[in-house]
Amino acid sequence: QVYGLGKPGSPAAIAAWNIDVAPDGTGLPPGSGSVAAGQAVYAAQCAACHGAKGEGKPADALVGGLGTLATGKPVKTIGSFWPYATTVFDFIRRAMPYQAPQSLSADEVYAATAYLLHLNGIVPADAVLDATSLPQVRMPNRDGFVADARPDTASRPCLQCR
Amino acid sequence: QVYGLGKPGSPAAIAAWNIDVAPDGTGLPPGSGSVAAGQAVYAAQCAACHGAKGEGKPADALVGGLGTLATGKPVKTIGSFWPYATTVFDFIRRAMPYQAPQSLSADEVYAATAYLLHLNGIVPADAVLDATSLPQVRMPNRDGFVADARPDTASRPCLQCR
Amino acid sequence: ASAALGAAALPAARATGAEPALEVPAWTRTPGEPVLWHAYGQPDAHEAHVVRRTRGTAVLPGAASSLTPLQNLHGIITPTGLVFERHHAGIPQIDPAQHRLVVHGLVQRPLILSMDDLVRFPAVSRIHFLECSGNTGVEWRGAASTSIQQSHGLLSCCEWTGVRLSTILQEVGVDPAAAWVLAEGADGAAMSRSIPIAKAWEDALLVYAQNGEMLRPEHGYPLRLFLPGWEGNASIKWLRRLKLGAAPFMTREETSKYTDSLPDGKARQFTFTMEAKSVITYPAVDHRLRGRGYYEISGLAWTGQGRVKRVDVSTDGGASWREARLEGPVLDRALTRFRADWQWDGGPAVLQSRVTDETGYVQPTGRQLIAQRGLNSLYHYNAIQSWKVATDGSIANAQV
Amino acid sequence: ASAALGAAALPAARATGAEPALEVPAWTRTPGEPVLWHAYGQPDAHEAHVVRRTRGTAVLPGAASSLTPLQNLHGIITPTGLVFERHHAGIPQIDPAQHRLVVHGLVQRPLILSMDDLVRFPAVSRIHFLECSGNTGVEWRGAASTSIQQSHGLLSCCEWTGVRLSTILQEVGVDPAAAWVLAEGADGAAMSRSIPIAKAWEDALLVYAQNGEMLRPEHGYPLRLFLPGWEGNASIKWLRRLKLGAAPFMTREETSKYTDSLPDGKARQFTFTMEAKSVITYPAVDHRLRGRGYYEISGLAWTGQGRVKRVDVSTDGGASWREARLEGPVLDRALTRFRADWQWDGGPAVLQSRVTDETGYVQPTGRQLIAQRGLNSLYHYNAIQSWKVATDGSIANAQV
Ligand code: HEC
Ligand code: HEC
Ligand SMILES: [Ca+2]
Ligand SMILES: [Ca+2]
Ligand SMILES: [Ca+2]
Ligand SMILES: [Ca+2]
Ligand SMILES: [Ca+2]
Ligand SMILES: [Ca+2]
Ligand SMILES: [Co+2]
Ligand SMILES: [Co+2]
Repeated sequence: QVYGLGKPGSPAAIAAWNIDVAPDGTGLPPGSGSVAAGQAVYAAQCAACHGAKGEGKPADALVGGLGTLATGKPVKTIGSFWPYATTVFDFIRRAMPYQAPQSLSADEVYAATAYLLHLNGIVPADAVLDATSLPQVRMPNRDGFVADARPDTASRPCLQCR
Repeated sequence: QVYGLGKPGSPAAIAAWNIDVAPDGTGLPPGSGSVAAGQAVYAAQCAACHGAKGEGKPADALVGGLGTLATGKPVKTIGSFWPYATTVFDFIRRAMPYQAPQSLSADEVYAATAYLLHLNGIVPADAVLDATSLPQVRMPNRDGFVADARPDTASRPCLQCR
Repeated sequence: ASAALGAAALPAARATGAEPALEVPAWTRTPGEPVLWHAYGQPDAHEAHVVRRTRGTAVLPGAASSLTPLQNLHGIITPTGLVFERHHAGIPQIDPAQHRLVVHGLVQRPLILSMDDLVRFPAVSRIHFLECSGNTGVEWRGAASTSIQQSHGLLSCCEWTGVRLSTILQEVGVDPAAAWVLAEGADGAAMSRSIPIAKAWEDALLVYAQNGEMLRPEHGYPLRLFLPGWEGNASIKWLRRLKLGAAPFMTREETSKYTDSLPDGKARQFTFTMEAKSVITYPAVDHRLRGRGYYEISGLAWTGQGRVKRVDVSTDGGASWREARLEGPVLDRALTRFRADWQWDGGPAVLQSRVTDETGYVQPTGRQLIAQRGLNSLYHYNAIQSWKVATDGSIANAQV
Repeated sequence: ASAALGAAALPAARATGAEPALEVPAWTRTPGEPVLWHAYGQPDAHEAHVVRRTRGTAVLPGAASSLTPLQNLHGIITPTGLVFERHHAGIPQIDPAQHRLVVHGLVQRPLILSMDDLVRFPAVSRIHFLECSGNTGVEWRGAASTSIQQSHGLLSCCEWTGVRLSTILQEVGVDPAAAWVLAEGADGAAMSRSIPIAKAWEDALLVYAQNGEMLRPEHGYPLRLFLPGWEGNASIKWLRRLKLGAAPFMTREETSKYTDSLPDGKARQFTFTMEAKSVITYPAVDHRLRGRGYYEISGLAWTGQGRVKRVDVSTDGGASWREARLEGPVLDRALTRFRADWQWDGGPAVLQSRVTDETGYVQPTGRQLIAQRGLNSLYHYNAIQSWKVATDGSIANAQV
């Protein structure tokens, strides 16, 4: 049954809210940003919460942790843990900087993403990211995720007690 | 099953709370009060809310209404409606005067009760009420109450509609 | 007659004229309020109209009632802050550490119980409605209310937790001569009612919690009696004493007050049961329809006799009826939410609901009630309610 | 082994030394507060300790959580003012008249719905628990919490009212290629999760009311997604957008954040279901027993897989078990209150509860969880909880 409520959601009408970016790059906007430009964005907008070099404090560390995931103290950052570079762009665009979400231009988000990927040793110092290059970045932990395997505990109530 | 919780409720321990009065007079305290004494109590403690002669405003009328119960505008007061004089004592003792409940002495409650019954033409001007005489007062509407006769509507859903 | 309510799927034409382009609102562009903004949460400021209200003003506002805004509520649980009030001498502010329950009279072991004692006994939780016997009484003499809050708002439904009264009766040991229980409050009215002992054994509860938390002051903190399916005034709040006796105590509340006058001048006494009743809460007199098309009729049904069995709705003033959907779980003496589809064609309509409970009792019309009880009963008016929809979408209270 | 819990009826000796003579307290000698003292009611001042609390202090208190005081609650309904919070960018204050829900992507008729539109669709009401996947996560590495509010307080249960997501999917017409739904909030985090479309069709709700009234700001006012039985973060609050796609959108919340690390360095992703869990809420670490004698053990059990089937309790640290009473109604993916009798002999005791759900799943021990998942999972810790009673009546959190 169709109730006939609501109004048509034309692409133009919803454009400002349609901000998600998929791993294949769908949703990435025009524009681009370099590591160098990102360094400036990061210093101005991000360093206060994530540390001068992304080391964290007060908010999450964004750099480091490679090789720690299988240890007793995994350090999970963009570099060590995130499977898709597109997610970095998506998250910064929707949620950062924390005190002014959705305030950065597309160029600034590309740039901040490039800088953070560079700090993590994933893209070179001269990298420039855009809608074509960003989805092609292969993240170290790309294959680090597995499906839910639960139930994984097989308890049976004590038969004596029943 | 008994859980063994709480403390014994000896008559002495609960006396101050054991204030109910039954139609047979059980629970009436020692003491007494005359219509004349009641007039003074009433004027000082009650008239402000129930009217100089019990005619009501702002609070309930306490006098009058005899013969109105079977009319379109029943006036229900102590005189016309209440089945037991003991209830008058009980209610005044537990709840009146409104701004200072349980503040009257037993003598004052007997007296106020006597005065209100007198205003309603139920006891004479020289009446004195106490634990013996009060339960013997027969109220005009003593037999005015019947049992719950519900369900008294016999609706059946429209058979056509089922 | 078979009704056509909603049977024809005639959707309203979807609004044409596209929505203006969405902008990112201010509340997305900045972080919001911190966690524990309110350590104990409050409704949003836009819901400030959803509050209890009185009917007129009382000279002595301690001896008065306030009503639940049914027009704004959903589901069956009433949020405790909106549960109606009825006091006879205001809301006492009781220190729970000093509060006591005395159980005495025709018992073997009279007891004084503290709140610490009471919460130690085995507990039960039950979802039940609570309704004042005066609810909808203003409608006896004709359509009077311009809000469902005013006509039906002495009604709420909560999860109640406490001790079975039967557990306490076993603790004190009941004398075989005991037939009635006097329940008395610690408020300024020392509000008191006599309860048949069968009810005390069957399902009466001594309640200390409501919707998960301790009772609120206006609902009897720290302890109240709760009598499932019975008129609210008998569920004595601020409960301080239970006395077992051989006969009813004939308090003012069960002689002068909560009795139902008949045309012959007699009055029915001890009319405890709340008979089956239902009302459409949307669309109701408080609402206005915005144009023809689909509406879901939604309402509440309940019965003091057990479970709701079915609800029928009519949109033509009772000429035809159609069975509504009952939202589960349908619980014993709890509100039951019903729903029915309706395509409003833009013409005049009269919306009604009629409940049948599991005893086979069918909600009566006002005419049937008046034929049996006349116009002086004050209490227990449980008639079918009519809401009259005009072509401009406005809705009036009506008796048809 | 058959347990002797409560089997021997050994009542505590009733306190001797009569209660001092009762006096008529001040609150009975004067009228109380007027009706509408609070038009929207508040808890009694003596219950001011019953509030939500945080775990430590957050540097940015908009990206934090607060916890429900389970140690003070009764029954299964959580009063909305005490329902736990979890925000990623604080609580937005949304104008409901301006709020919109966009539904688009792989659909035939992309739509923009206002709140006025949404409340017009047929509604349903359901009582369901809501639990954060991080609930009890602090206990992975040993007994850490000194309050059940801290260990288990990311848990609540309410009556939710709203529109079935399936109703809206029919309204927009779903492209057969659609397999996932992105849900996005209007908060400063534009919080977003991908949901398999099967869940959207099966039982997902677009909720606007909670425990009878409109949602509170901190719970998503005016609209949230609600996914029965699934981890709370996926039930996106302040819902502004649903986009249908062929693959998961791989947001930060389902990659960086709400994934469960294993010892080999891999992480489980899309671990939505909240497996069966139970906990004794009284007596718990927050309480102290006042002397030997009867106590009713009371707790909560729940499962994201359906209904609770049975709960067993132990007072000897799991050496022997005994079936608890389940308070009805036992509802699908709702909290279920269980109760069991216990005579405390004054000796040391270790209290535990263990739930079995209708799929046959049995709540595991912490050891079983760690054997499967190691110590880095953070989320989904649903182990049996132990409370260790000392001879002085004090109670400690313990892992045995
Ligand atoms: C005022 C403090 C603040 C500033 C400034 C800030 N952030 Fe953040 N950031 C946070 C907080 C708090 C979180 C965690 C939010 C949550 O709980 O969801 C976060 C999370 C993140 C994450 C996700 C980390 C993870 O491991 O999941 C990324 C990436 C990020 N920020 C990048 C940035 C960038 C890029 C900027 C600047 C453009 C920035 N942040 C500016 C506070 C800040
Ligand atoms: C400050 C106002 C006030 C004063 C003073 C007061 N009353 Fe009342 N009275 C009330 C109110 C209000 C009620 C109704 C209470 C309720 O709703 O239960 C009432 C009810 C009554 C009733 C029951 C009426 C009925 O029809 O059910 C009686 C009898 C009564 N009062 C007697 C007295 C007496 C005797 C005194 C003085 C000793 C007194 N009152 C002083 C306000 C007052
Ligand atoms: Ca991290
Ligand atoms: Ca009267
Ligand atoms: Ca509304
Ligand atoms: Ca129950
Ligand atoms: Ca307590
Ligand atoms: Ca339901
Ligand atoms: Co009645
Ligand atoms: Co998970």
